[in-house]
Amino acid sequence: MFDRRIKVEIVDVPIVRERYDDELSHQDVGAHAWFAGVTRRTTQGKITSLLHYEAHREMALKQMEEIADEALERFSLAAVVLVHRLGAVPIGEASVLVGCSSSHRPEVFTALPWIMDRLKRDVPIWKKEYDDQGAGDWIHPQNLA
Amino acid sequence: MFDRRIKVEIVDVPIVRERYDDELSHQDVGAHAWFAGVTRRTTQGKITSLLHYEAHREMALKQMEEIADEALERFSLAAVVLVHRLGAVPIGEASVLVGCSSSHRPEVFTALPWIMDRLKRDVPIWKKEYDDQGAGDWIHPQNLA
Amino acid sequence: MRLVVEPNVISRRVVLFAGAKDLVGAQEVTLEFKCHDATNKLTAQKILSLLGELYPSLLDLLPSCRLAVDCEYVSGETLVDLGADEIAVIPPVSGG
Amino acid sequence: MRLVVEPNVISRRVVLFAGAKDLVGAQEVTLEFKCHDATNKLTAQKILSLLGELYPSLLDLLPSCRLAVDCEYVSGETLVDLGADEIAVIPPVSGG
Repeated sequence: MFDRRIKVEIVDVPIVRERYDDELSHQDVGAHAWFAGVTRRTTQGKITSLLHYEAHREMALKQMEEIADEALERFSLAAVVLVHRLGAVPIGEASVLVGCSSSHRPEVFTALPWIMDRLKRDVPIWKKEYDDQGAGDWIHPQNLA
Repeated sequence: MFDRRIKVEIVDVPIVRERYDDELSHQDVGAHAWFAGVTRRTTQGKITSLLHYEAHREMALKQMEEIADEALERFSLAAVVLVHRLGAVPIGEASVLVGCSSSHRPEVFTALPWIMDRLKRDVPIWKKEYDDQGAGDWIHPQNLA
Repeated sequence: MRLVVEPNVISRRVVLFAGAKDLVGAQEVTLEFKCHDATNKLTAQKILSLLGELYPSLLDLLPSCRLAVDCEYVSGETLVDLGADEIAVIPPVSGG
Repeated sequence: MRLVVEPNVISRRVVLFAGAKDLVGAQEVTLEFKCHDATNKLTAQKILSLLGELYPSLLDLLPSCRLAVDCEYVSGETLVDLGADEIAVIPPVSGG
């Protein structure tokens, strides 16, 4: 029903969501959904002052494209937007943006968390968490499949 | 953890999402999610040329506020935005916008569909669907609880 | 001497929306209720069925309509105070 | 005459990321593999354990790392062609 439409980007500047709005539009689309993951001040009571993201950039882009393509197919989406920011991401700013559109809302509601779960499992991007003393720790979750 | 922050509106003009972005921001928030329901060209093979929305405006606002308040509580959200447009909504434009934010993403992913389900069940707003011949039909779904 | 209790007749404005409004051809209708006591109350269900008697065009739609009193839904068994500010017929909604 | 088969020694660059990079103190390391046949292939698991022998600081992190060959993950049993363009150690990711 829809042409394949994905937009996958890795950026080194703040993510401006308005830039991607048109990507989701299509005359047979009835539902748009967006998710943005933003740096927050506290994680399990610890104060975060900054997150810093690094990636295997080429592989991350390839993995993000595979995820977007699979989501498009699996959830009959019209379009998928997947953007990740690298470098320093201050509190309140977005490190990741996911958008998708479909004919009906159940598909986009299922697609958003699926895309985020896959991104967090497979895309070679890492964050270093800096606390208020300026000490930085790589986050390497050990409990994932 | 968060102050009660809801923004509920019924508007008679196009919904401009950027106007509501700041409503979701909070330094302890890690997840923003948005849903927009837009007029699409086809419903079950039938061509739609226009949707026209009417409301019991005072009661609709009151119901929307109750839904936003309950979502805030139920899903530990930091903020909820709920906006519905009335009058003619052409193809590709949004009739409804839902936004919410929370510390973590599972809450916003659960809240979005819950808010939409409640809105579609209880908020006294009705759409008239105009086909390509200009004939209009009130939509009164009979299979809801 | 025989005491004849005349039923108390109350006029009550009821507001209609969407399909219900179109079927009746008016946003508001006025119902006259005969109340046999001074409570001025009727169940929501009774109000809806009186509407159906007066406006048979509504008969198909009414079973799926809810009544709202002063902007809150009431169940069929709720006793509605006919002195409320607003009584509204809410057909199945289709916002979103 | 006695035929002595000298093992074929191959140098191979391996790229490290995030915590693995910091633990070794370098983005790249060069491993020397002795291959006893001409296939120039080793399992991903073998490559990871050779890394652990050379860089004991990696021993805690390696069991949760995956190997990627030319930007695709490979399982532990996969035979990796040591002539691939890139072999990368991918510690558990934390994007999003």
